[in-house]
Amino acid sequence: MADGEISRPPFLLLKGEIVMAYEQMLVPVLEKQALAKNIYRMVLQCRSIAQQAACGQFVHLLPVGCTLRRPISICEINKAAGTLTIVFEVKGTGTDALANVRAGENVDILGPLGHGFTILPEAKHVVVVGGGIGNPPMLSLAQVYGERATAICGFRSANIVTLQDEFHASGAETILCTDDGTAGRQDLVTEPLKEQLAKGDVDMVYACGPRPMLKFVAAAAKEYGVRCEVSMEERMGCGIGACLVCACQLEREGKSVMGHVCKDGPVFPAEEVVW
Amino acid sequence: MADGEISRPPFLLLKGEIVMAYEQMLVPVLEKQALAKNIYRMVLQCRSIAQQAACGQFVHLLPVGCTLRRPISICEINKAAGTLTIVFEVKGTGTDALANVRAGENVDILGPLGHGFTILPEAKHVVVVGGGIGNPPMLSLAQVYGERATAICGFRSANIVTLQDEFHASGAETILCTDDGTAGRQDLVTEPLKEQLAKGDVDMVYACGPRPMLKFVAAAAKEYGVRCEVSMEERMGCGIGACLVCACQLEREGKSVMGHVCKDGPVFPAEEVVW
Amino acid sequence: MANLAVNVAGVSFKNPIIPASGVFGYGREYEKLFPLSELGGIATKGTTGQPRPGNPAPRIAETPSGMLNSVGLQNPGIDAFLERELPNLLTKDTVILANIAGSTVEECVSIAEKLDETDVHMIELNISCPNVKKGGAAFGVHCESAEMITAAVRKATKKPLIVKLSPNVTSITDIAKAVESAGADSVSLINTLLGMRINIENRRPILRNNVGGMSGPAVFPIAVRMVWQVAQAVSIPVIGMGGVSSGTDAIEMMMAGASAVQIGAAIFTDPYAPVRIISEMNDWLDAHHIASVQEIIGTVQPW
Amino acid sequence: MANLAVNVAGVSFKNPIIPASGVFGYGREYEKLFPLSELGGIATKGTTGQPRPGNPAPRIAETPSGMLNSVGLQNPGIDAFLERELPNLLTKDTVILANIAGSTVEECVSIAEKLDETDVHMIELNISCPNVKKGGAAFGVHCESAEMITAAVRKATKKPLIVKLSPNVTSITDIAKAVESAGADSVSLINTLLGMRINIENRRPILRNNVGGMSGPAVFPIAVRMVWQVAQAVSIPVIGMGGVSSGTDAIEMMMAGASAVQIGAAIFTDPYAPVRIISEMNDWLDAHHIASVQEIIGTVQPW
Ligand SMILES: Cc1cc2nc3c(=O)[nH]c(=O)nc-3n(C[C@H](O)[C@H](O)[C@H](O)COP(=O)(O)OP(=O)(O)OC[C@H]3O[C@@H](n4cnc5c(N)ncnc54)[C@H](O)[C@@H]3O)c2cc1C
Ligand SMILES: Cc1cc2nc3c(=O)[nH]c(=O)nc-3n(C[C@H](O)[C@H](O)[C@H](O)COP(=O)(O)OP(=O)(O)OC[C@H]3O[C@@H](n4cnc5c(N)ncnc54)[C@H](O)[C@@H]3O)c2cc1C
Ligand SMILES: Cc1cc2nc3c(=O)[nH]c(=O)nc-3n(C[C@H](O)[C@H](O)[C@H](O)COP(=O)(O)O)c2cc1C
Ligand SMILES: Cc1cc2nc3c(=O)[nH]c(=O)nc-3n(C[C@H](O)[C@H](O)[C@H](O)COP(=O)(O)O)c2cc1C
Ligand code: FES
Ligand code: FES
Repeated sequence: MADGEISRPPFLLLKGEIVMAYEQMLVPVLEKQALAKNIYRMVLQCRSIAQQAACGQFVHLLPVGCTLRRPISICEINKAAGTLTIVFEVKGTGTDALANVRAGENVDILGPLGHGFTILPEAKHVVVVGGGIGNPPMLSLAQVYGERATAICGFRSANIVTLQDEFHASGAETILCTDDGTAGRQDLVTEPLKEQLAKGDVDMVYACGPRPMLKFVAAAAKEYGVRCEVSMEERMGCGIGACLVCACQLEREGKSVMGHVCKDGPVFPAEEVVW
Repeated sequence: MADGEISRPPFLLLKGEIVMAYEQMLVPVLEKQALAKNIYRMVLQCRSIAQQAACGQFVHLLPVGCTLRRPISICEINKAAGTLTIVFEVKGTGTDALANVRAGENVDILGPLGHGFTILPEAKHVVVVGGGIGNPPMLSLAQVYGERATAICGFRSANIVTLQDEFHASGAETILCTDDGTAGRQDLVTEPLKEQLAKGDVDMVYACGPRPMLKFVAAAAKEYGVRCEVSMEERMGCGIGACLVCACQLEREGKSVMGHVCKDGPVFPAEEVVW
Repeated sequence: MANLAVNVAGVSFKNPIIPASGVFGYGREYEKLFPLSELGGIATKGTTGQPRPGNPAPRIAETPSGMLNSVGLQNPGIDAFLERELPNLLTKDTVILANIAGSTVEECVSIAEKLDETDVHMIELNISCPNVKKGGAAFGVHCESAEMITAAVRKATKKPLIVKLSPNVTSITDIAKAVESAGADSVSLINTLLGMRINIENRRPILRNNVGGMSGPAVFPIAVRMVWQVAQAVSIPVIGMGGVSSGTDAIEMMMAGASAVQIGAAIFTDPYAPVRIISEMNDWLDAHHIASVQEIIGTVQPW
Repeated sequence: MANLAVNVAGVSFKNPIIPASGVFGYGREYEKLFPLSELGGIATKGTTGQPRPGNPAPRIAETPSGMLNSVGLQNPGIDAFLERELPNLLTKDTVILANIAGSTVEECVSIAEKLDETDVHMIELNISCPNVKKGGAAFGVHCESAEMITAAVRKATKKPLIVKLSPNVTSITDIAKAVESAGADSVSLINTLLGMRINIENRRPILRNNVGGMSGPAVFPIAVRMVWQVAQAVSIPVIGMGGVSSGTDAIEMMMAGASAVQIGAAIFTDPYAPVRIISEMNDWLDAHHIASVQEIIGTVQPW
């Protein structure tokens, strides 16, 4: 455990060894910045969680005053520094409380959670597609694949365009689109995606963003017969697969099954999702 | 309104003039110190509330995260500076939250409230008796009467003795008692009180402290035929007399009546209290 | 500026916000903070036939996002109310809802008869106070007694009659239908939920009355559910309350089916709560280009 | 170290803390955080005769100091439970309470018969889920149906039988007495209170099921009151739950009359809640020089 991290107190009665797949602890915020109006970036020092974290997983944060935790995707994983970066948008009371945490203060984290993206070590070309606040989790993928990745970053408008320097720094070819043309191409992400797919060399498409976008991305990948994984959202309770709150309808081997976003996901093969 | 104080926003619909007997606003904490373990002193900048405040009145503070306000007596009134001093002990969640407010931050205040002590401008000698956290409200009386006052300050033990410099500075003769003799006289406050009463020149006794102490003080004053006022406590809702939550049994002109600590009190003539 | 006016049982309110019975006294104390004419209406403290001293203190306890109270209907009695309070209230340019809290049918009827001769705008018959008992249970928890007392009071007055319902029941819609059939012009809900807290240090209930009524933000989801169910079950207007503490809460309550909204515990947290909520409702409606608050009543679309 | 052991209906628990049905699955996920043997017991997710997919999402909403859920009894069915989950749970050195949630008497009886042949320690019959309906109302809201289903399940098993009660009733003591007379060995309460939240932007209920069960700290005072009332009304032991989130909450629940305490929503806020609460209870007892937690059960002194 690194300096400043507070793992659970050794409960009086706690005996025996546990192999932890995830942990809950209080960890310090090393950096906090506003990237755009209502969009914040935070670097958390959490060595053991960072050690275990994989692209596409999420952390479950408890904002002060809330009963329920808030799931936030991991944006960057720095195993050497023992840090995770997250980027979130203020939507309601919980994310607002998180945005009020200052650098140096602690946040209550449970993670890493969920089933992340499948990394193909041999892949020659992958496309990562982010829409709005769905862009941050794509960054860790871009960082894994570097020049082998094409990152398509879609936003509504220039004022919420974020993380472009980081995407460029990852080495990925980065294509910026906005709905209103105020930055980059005026296009939906599916246009540049189809251009990439048309090249015929794409091994995998990864996507995170609004559900309608994911649906179009999945359809495009299917059209070109390319494997596709999407990151889904659902309201959560436990975040670890026990309470069955985060249900989502899946189709597996022709059968309809009830999956759970926190454990079976948040990343699903696009063909399993019932749109 | 002084700098830093935030009175209520001018509600869109609010028209017409109101003569305020009390106000609710956000006011800055100018100073905060721990006087003893779990006992804090705070100076609040609240010009208009200080202007109207009188000895024995209280303010109703809303700690962050609480549904109900917490009544705290006024300890010092500085009309020139536009400040009020309060001293409080951490007892539960609300006072704990108050204790976490830092100098420079705001607190939500409603005040000044209640019916304070009767000041006798012509009095030659008054005795003010405080027990434990009942001492702070006695300070403002000592400051009004100066050398005409004898202040009897009772505490359980030396480690919670507070405000002695301030009592001395007020000019009042100050007698310190502790239950265990670790500071001042080892005596209950009623011993020095009886000594003072025996002098025959006391015009009024004022007291604030635990109920059993108040009862003995009232009995002693009665024995010597001296007028006595006591400050009572009860759990509160509105704090202004509307909700009837803070009921206390009183006897007025031989009849039993239901009084309310927030409006009829917190200061009552000792003979009205049904012990 | 959206149009905030609503109409409940033929009575016009300038806006839907009404401080709830019991938290606002007769308005004198809050009038020192804001003009009572800002309010849609005022529900007065529950009135009994004779003066009542209420329960012994402590009468209040804090709970997570809420509170318990056991005031127990302390009030000066109907005659003092009519003489000392009502005339003053009627000058305030706001709708006055006189809340009746008798413990027998005769007592309620006699109070209603006296109110009928005044200029009070509406009567709110409280059949739900956890402390008003008749044969071991409040009138409001059984359909028969709820119907019976409503019918009796209905006969005693021509004033618009609101019946205030208890949430401590298996089916609040059954009770609502019973009082509707007995002639109520409106129902208001919810009164408080019965709760208890214990001081574990002295092993005594915090409230001297052992149990008390829970209200405040904690109960809001229960209130929204009950208002939604009742609004679908009856055709008389519903006045919603229970945990409303912001303009968006009030909007939510109205979308669930409330024609007006009462504010209780929130006023302890913020003495300006009623006027703040009116202002916040107006802001929300303006931001959403909704011309009149009436347009949102009962508009929730169930899945 | 205080003695934390309790006994409920003849079953010994090493401590009184039991994760509540529905929040803990079958323990597999929390076992990655702490050993299940730390717990007094585990109440398993409600089991039905056949696998059930549950309600559509969203199934959860936050409320002030609480939450609503509408999971709707998603579970793999009794046969999968017996085959895949129970054997593993029985190796964990903690008391297993198998929660039954059938929607007909026959279904409950058949599940109980199957459980009777296993080594499960106790059966908790849930007659209170707001989603399990029989002729329009849950079994648990009427004395007759509560008594009838309890008696039927009683005949089907020799296992200690706990009946889990609904708070959405006029008189929970009447229901408790009915199930006691029908042979229940214990009652557990409270299940969730029916509530609703609306997204005012799209005018839709937040839960896809429109309404859901409220739990968490907000309901704690209601749960304490009901546990206190029921503990006085019946002579079988009471298992208390509803909003317990700290060691002192658990102590308060036990002083109100609970012999053991279940933990629901608190585990979402803090996944270590059950073990933290055990530890906090121990600290409180030690600080108060109380040798055994059994000494505090039902010790509240009403005024
Ligand atoms: C796996 C996963 C990863 C996510 N990653 C990110 C991220 O990297 N950055 C980011 O900005 N947002 C992310 N989200 C969405 C984020 O969780 C919600 O915006 C947030 O929970 C809203 O909380 P709030 O208190 O601000 O809003 P409120 O509306 O006040 O929240 C009320 C309740 O609803 C839940 N809720 C509301 N919206 C969502 C939602 N879209 N998804 C899940 N729960 C919701 C909250 O968690 C809370 O329980 C992610 C969601 C999931 C499921
Ligand atoms: C008129 C008046 C003046 C007071 N002046 C002071 C003062 O100058 N300094 C000081 O330290 N304390 C003072 N008190 C007591 C102070 O109000 C309580 O200690 C405080 O409210 C406890 O709040 P809590 O959240 O810490 O405790 P909790 O036990 O968590 O409070 C729970 C609820 O009980 C109420 N409550 C608990 N104890 C009391 C009490 N003794 N009196 C009233 N309400 C109570 C709280 O306000 C709250 O609503 C005064 C009380 C009154 C009535
Ligand atoms: C201190 C207090 C006193 C109350 N007295 C009465 C009363 O006399 N008559 C009545 O009908 N309701 C009374 N109530 C109930 C409220 O009018 C209201 O129904 C309830 O508090 C729910 O609303 P809230 O959650 O906004 O507080 C009282 C509530 C409180 C908090
Ligand atoms: C997500 C969730 C699922 C639940 N599922 C069940 C269930 O299957 N069977 C049952 O008897 N109770 C179920 N409950 C109710 C809890 O067991 C418990 O009675 C209730 O939540 C009150 O406790 P709490 O306030 O500590 O959450 C569920 C509760 C939650 C929050
Ligand atoms: S959030 Fe509990 S199972 Fe997914
Ligand atoms: S606290 Fe409301 S009347 Fe005193």
